[in-house]
Amino acid sequence: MLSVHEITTAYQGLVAISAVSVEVTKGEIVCVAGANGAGKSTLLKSIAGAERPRSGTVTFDGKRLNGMAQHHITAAGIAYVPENRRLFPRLSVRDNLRLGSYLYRGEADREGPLDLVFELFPRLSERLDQRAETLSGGEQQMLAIGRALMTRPRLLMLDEPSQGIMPKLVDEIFQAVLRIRDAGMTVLIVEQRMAECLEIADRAYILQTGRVLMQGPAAEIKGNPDVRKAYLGL
Amino acid sequence: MTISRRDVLLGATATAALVPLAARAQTSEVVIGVIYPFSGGSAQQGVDAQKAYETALEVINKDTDFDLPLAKGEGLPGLGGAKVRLVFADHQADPQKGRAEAERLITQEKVSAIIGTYQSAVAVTVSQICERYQIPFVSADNSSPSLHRRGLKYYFRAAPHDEMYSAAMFDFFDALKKKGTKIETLALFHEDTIFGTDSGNAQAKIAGERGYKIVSDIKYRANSPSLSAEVQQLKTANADVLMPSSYTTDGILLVKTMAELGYKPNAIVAQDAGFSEKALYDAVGDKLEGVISRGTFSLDLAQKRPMVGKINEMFKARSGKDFNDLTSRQFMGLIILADAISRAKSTDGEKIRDALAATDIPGEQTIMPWKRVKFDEMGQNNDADPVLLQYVGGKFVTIFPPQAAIAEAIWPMK
Amino acid sequence: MDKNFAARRRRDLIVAGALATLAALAPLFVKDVYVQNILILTLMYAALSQSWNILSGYCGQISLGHALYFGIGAYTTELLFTKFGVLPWFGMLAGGGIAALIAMGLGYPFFRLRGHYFVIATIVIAEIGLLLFQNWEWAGAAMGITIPVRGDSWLKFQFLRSKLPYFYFALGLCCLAWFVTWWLEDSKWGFWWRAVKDNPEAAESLGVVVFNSKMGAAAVSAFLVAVGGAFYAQFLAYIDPESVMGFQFSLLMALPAVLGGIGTLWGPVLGAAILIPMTELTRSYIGGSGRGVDLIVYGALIVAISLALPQGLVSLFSRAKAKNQVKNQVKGATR
Amino acid sequence: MTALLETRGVWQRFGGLVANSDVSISVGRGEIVGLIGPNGAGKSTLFNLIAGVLPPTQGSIWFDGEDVTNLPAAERCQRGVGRTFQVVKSFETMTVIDNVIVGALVRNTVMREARGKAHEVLEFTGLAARADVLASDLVPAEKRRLEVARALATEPKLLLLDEVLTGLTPTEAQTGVALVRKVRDAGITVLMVEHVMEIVMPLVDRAIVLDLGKVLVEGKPADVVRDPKVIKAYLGDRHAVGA
Amino acid sequence: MGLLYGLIAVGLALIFGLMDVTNFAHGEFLMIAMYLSFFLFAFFAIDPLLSAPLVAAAMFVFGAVVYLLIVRFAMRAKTNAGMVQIFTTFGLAIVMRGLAQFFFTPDYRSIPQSWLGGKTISFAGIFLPEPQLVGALVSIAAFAGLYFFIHRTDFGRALEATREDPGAVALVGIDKNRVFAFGWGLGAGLVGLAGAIMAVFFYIYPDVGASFALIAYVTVALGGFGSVFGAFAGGIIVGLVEAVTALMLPPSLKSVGIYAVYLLVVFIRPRGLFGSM
Repeated sequence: MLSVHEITTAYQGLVAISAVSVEVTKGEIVCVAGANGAGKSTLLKSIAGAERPRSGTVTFDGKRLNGMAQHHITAAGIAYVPENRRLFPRLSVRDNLRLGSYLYRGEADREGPLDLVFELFPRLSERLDQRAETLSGGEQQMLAIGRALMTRPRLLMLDEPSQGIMPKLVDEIFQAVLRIRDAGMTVLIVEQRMAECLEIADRAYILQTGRVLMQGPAAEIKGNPDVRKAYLGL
Repeated sequence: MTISRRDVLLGATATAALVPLAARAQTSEVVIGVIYPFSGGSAQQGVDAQKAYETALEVINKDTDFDLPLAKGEGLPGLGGAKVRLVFADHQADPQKGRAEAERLITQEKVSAIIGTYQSAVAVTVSQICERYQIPFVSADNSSPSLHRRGLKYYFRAAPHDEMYSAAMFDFFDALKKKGTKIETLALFHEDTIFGTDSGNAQAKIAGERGYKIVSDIKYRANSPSLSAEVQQLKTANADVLMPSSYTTDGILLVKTMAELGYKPNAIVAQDAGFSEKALYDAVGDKLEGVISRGTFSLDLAQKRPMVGKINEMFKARSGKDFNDLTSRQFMGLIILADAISRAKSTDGEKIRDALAATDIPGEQTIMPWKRVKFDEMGQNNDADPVLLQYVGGKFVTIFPPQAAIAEAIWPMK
Repeated sequence: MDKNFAARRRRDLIVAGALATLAALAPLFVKDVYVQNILILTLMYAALSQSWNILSGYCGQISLGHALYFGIGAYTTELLFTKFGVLPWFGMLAGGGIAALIAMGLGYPFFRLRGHYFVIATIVIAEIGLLLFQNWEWAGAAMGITIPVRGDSWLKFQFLRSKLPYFYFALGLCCLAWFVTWWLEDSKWGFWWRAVKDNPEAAESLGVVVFNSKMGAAAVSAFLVAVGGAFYAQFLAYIDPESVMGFQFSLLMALPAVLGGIGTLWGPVLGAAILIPMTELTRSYIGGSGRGVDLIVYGALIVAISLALPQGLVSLFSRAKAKNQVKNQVKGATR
Repeated sequence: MTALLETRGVWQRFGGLVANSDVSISVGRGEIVGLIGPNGAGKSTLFNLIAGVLPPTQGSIWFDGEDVTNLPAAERCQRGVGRTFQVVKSFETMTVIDNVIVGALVRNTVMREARGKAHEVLEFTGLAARADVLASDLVPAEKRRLEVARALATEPKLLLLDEVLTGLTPTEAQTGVALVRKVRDAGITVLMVEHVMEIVMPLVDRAIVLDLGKVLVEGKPADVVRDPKVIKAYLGDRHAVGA
Repeated sequence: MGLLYGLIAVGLALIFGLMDVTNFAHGEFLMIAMYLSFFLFAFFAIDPLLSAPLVAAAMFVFGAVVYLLIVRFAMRAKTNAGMVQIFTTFGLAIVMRGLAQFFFTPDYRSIPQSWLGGKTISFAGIFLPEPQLVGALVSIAAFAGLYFFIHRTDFGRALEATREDPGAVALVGIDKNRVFAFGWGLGAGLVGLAGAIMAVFFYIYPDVGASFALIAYVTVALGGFGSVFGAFAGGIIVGLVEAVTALMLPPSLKSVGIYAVYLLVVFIRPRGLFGSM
C-alpha cells in the first residue's frame, strides 16, 4: 500500500535519514522505533510531505507522493498526527473535528467518521464546546487522532502518541489503534514505548542514526536479545 | 492628456538624471536651483511649479516679444547672452532634505541662486543655507510673514505675505461695510502648519485692530480624515464671513463636508493656497460659486495686458492648466531673479544679491497686478499688491482693489 | 570555546576601531559637502538605529514611536538654548535624561502590552507627542524654533559652513552607541534582554526581573536617541514638530536595524550604511522628475531585502560562521 | 530540621475551575519526590505556584523556612527554586551556552564567572559539545536537557523537573535517571513530574499522587503503585501489574 | 463617520486581526480602490455606488495577487517574522504610492457629482450626509456578512485555523495559501468597498491612504485583534470619541482623544475590547 524507497532527507545541511526503505501493507500496524534523533519523525514527515526528501520515492497505492504539496497528500488518504499534535488551540473541539472533514464539505453527510471517533474516545463527545487548549494532554492526543480520522484516511500515521500521557490513557490509545485497524485502516506508528507498541504491531522497523537497523515481524523483533538490551532496557 | 504630459516629463527626467554628470557651469550658462516637493503629499504643486519655471525659462532663453525683463533676445544680456539652466531638486516637504538639497545644489551643481519652495518650513532651512553660502534665495511662493523677519541678507520675496493679504481682505470688508453690507462676525479656519498658523494669527490680529468679532477660530490638523466636527462648529458659529486657510486636500474636504452638513455661509474669503487650485474647483466647483480668494494674480489682467494671456497660453501648453496664484508667482520669481543675475553681470552670489537689492521693475513689466518690484531691507517687496478674486461662472474675476477690479463683488455669495 | 568567544569580542572591537578610524579620516578625501551631509546622516541614523536596536532588537520590544524621544531631545535642547540660554551640550544631556525618564514612565503601563498592541501604542504615543508640540504655543507650535546661528562656536555647537564638527560628533555618537551595545551584549543586561525577548516566562524562572530589564533597555535606548535628536536640531538649526517628531523618524530608526539585522551588533551600522545613502541618492538624482520613480526604487529595494534576507544583511557575513556551526553539529550528532 | 518546601492548604481557582484544592505537601532536603497523577490533575499548576508564576488564590507556600507566597518568580529563583517547563521554553535565538549563562547570572554577576559556571553545568549535563549551537537547532531530547542545565546554572536548592524524561527511549531515560541522581548527590532537592512509571518509580524516594486538584495518596513508590485509588484514577490495571 | 472608519478597518481586521499578518499597505489599498472608483467614473461615467461591487471585485483579485506574489514569502521567515512583514508591506506601500504617482500623476482628483454627493437627509435637526449614511449601511452589512462568514462557514473556520497554526492545516487537507489568498482578497475587497464610498466625498491622491491607515490600525486594535465585532465596535467608538474630543479640545487635537482612548482601553484590557489574542 505504502512503499518508501530509499529516501534521504536532510535539514540544515544535516542528513536525518539516508536511504531508508519501508513497506506498509494494507491492514497492518507497523511500528517504527529507535533512539532519539534516529530519524523516526523525519521519516513520517517525509511521507506526509512536511519535509522534502532529497532523493528516493514514496508511493501510495501506486501513486507517487514525493513532490506533492502536503495538503494534497492528506487528500490522497494519508492522515498524519505529528508529535506535538498541532491542534487549533483556540478553536473548539467541535470545530477541530469539523475542520478534519473540510475535504468533504460539499457532502451532505460529511461527518461520517464522527461515530467512530466518539466510539473510540467517548470523552471527546462530552467536551465538544471546549476550546482545544483547555483539554488535558491525553484528551488533546485523542482529539488529534480524531481529527485525523475525520479526513477519512486509508493510512494513519502517528508520531509518539503516548508522549506525556498518563499510563491509563496510554493503554486506551493503544487499544484505539487496534480498533482503528479493525475499522479497515492501516496504521504506521512511531513510538518510544517500544514494549507496548510491539505488542499491538504486526511488523516493526528499528532505525538507528538515520538508517534501518532491523526489520521484521513484531514478535521477532521483540524477542531479539540485542533489541531487548539496547531499546527495552531489559 | 497624459500622453503629451508624460513626454514632457520624460524629457525632464532625462535632463535631471544627466545633470550631475554635466560639466560645471561655464560663463555661457547660469545655473539656478529649484527646490520643490516632487514626491509625497504635495507633489502636485512641485510638478506644476516645474512647468511654470520651464515656461519662464523659455521666455528668458528664447527671443520672445513680451514687455518683461529678459524676454527679448536670447539668454541673459548682462552675461553675453548666457543661457539659464534649471536644476530641480526634491525636498519631500522635509526641512532637512530641503537643506541637504540646497547644499548639494550650491556645492555640486554650482548654482548661482536658489528659488523655491512651496512649504514655508522648508524655506526656513533652505534660506539659512543660502545665507551661509552667500547665495541669494528667492522665495517665490512662500507666504509666511515670519520668513523675511529673520535678518537674512540673501532672502528675497517679490510676492506679498499673509499679513499683506489679510490686510487686503480687511480693506475689502471695510469698503463693503461703508456701503452698508453687514460684516461683523468672522470665522477663522486654518490648518496647523506654519502657513495656517501664520495666516490665522495675522487675521486674528487685524480683526482685533479693526473691530471685527471672531466667533470661531478653528485650528485643524492638516490632512485629517474627516472635518465633520470642525464644520459642525463653524455652522453653529454661523459667522458673516468664513475665512479658510487650507491647502487643496483639506479645501476639497471642507467644501464637501459643508455641503453635506448643509452649511452655507454668507461669504467665504479664502487665504489662497488650496482655493486657487484648479483641482479644488474641478472637484467641487459648483459649490464654490461666489467664493472669494486672495491672490496676487488674475487672468483677467490679460484684458489690460495682453502678454499675460499669451504667457498663460505657453504655460497651458505645458501643463494643461491656467496660471494660478502659485504658478504665476513662480514664473515671475524666476524672471526677477534672472533679471538680477543679468544686471549683476556675474554669477557671484554677493553681486547677484546686490543686484536683487537694487531691483526696481515697474508693475507693467510683470504679469502681476503689482505696483512694482522693489525689495526693502528685509528682502520683502511691499509694493506687491494683493488682489481679491471672486469665482464666478467657472472663472476668477478681480473684485478688489478698485484699481484692478473689473467687476463688483457679489455679496452674499449666492 | 571561551577563547573563541573572547577572540570574537576582540575582533569586533578591532574591526570597529578600524572602521571608526577610517571614517574619521574620510573628510580628508571627501570634500564635497553634499557627500559629507550624507555621511553625517548615515552616521546619525546608524547611531539612532543602534540605540533603537537596544530596546527593540535585543529586548524584543518593537517600538515604532522612538520619534518621540528624538523630538524630546531636539526640543529640550533648543527650548533650553533659545529660552534660557543653556548651552546645547547641557541641553543634550537634559534631553537625554528627560527622554529616559519619559521612557520609564511610559514603560509602566506599556510593558504590559504585547505584540501589535504594544507597537500600535508606541506609534500612538509618538503621534500624541507630535500633536501636542504642534499646538504648544510656547514651544513655537507649528512655527517651530529657529536656532540663531551667530558664527562658528564649539561652545554653542554651531558652525556656519563646516560640516566637520557635525561629522565628528555624529561619528562619536555612532561609536558611543556601538560601544554601549558591544559592552552590553556581554553583560548581565544584554543576556537578560535577549532572554526576555525569546521567552519572558522562562527568563523570569531564571531570576530575570523582566520588567526591570525592559525598563533599563527603554531608558538607555531613549537616552541615546534623544541625544541624537539634540544633535539633529543643532545640525539643522531649525526644528518644527513634523520635522523632528514625525512618524518617518520612527521608521527610519527601525529600518536600518531591520535591513542590517535586528538584534545584532553590526546590523544597524550596516543597514544605515546602505539604506541612508540609497535614500538620499535616489531622491536627489531621480526624485526631481516628480514621477515617483524614486519611491518605486526605494520601496522595491526594501521589499526585496526584507524578503531575501529576513535575518538582515549581516546574515551574509555569518554564512561562513553557519558552516562552522554545521560542522559542530555533525560532531555533536556523531558523538 | 524543617522541610525545604512546604505548601500549606494551597488553592488555585481559574474562574470556576478549581486546579488545586487544599494541597499541602512538603519536600525534605535532599529528597527526590515524584509528583504523579492524571493529566489535568493540577500538577503543572502546583509547579507554577511553587515557582511563583502566579500567587495561589488561598494558602501559603514556605521555602527554606520562609513564607514566599507573595514573592515573584525571579525572586524565588534567587532564593533557590529552579525549574524546567513541560513545554520546552528555550531561548531559541541564543546559543546553548548563552541560554545557560542567563541562568548562571543569578549568582555570578561577573561575566567571566557566569560563563565559567555555564561551562561547568554543560559538562555536568553532557551538553558541552553543543555549547555553540543555537537552541532552536537542538533535537527535542537535547532541549529538555538544556532546560535542566539552565535551571541547574541558577544553583538551586530545589529543582522542579516537569516531564524531563518524557519522550526518551528506555535506554536514554536511564541516562536521564543517572543525571537526576547526580543532581541529588550534588545536594539539590528534586521534585519531579513524570508519567513513565517504570522510570520514575525506582528513582524517587517518595511519590505524591494528585487527582482532581487534591492529594490522593502520598508515600513510598512501591506502596503508591499498589494503592487501588491510584490504579483506578491513574495507572490502569496493566501498569499496576507491570510496576 | 465612525462606521466608515469601521468599514475601512474591517478589511484590515480581517488581514491584520484574523490572519495575524501585519499590513502596513492598508492605506494604499484604500488609495488604489479610490482611484479605481474615480477612473470608472471619469471614463465610463459609472457612479461610485454602482461601481462599488466592481471595485471590490477588482480589489479582491489585487489583494489575492499581492498575497501570492509577496506576502506569502514574507510569512515564510522563520525568525522575526513580524518585522519582515512590517517592512515588506511598508516597502510595498511606498512602491504603490510611487506607482500611483507615476501612472496617475500626483494631481488631486475627486468625483464632482454623484447620486449621493452632497445630499443630506435632515432628521430631527441632525444632518446625515447621504454618502456617509450609505457608508454606514454598507459597513453594517459588511460586518454582518463577515461575522457570518467567519463564524458560520467552513471557510471562515479554515481561516481561523490557518491563523492558529498555518503549518497544521495541511494535516486536514487545507491549502493554506489558498485560504490566505482568499482572505487577503476578501480584506482588500472590503477596502475596495470602503474606497468606492469614500471616493464620493473625499479627495484622491497618491498619499491619501496615510491619513486613514493609522486610524484603521487603532480601530482594529481598540476592538481587539481576532474579533470582527471588535472592529465594528472600535469604529463606532473612534467616531464618537473624535466628535466629542473636537468639542472639548482644539480640533487640531481631536485625534489625541482617539489615541488616548486606545491607550486607556489597552491599559485596562491589554487585548482590546473584544480581542482574543
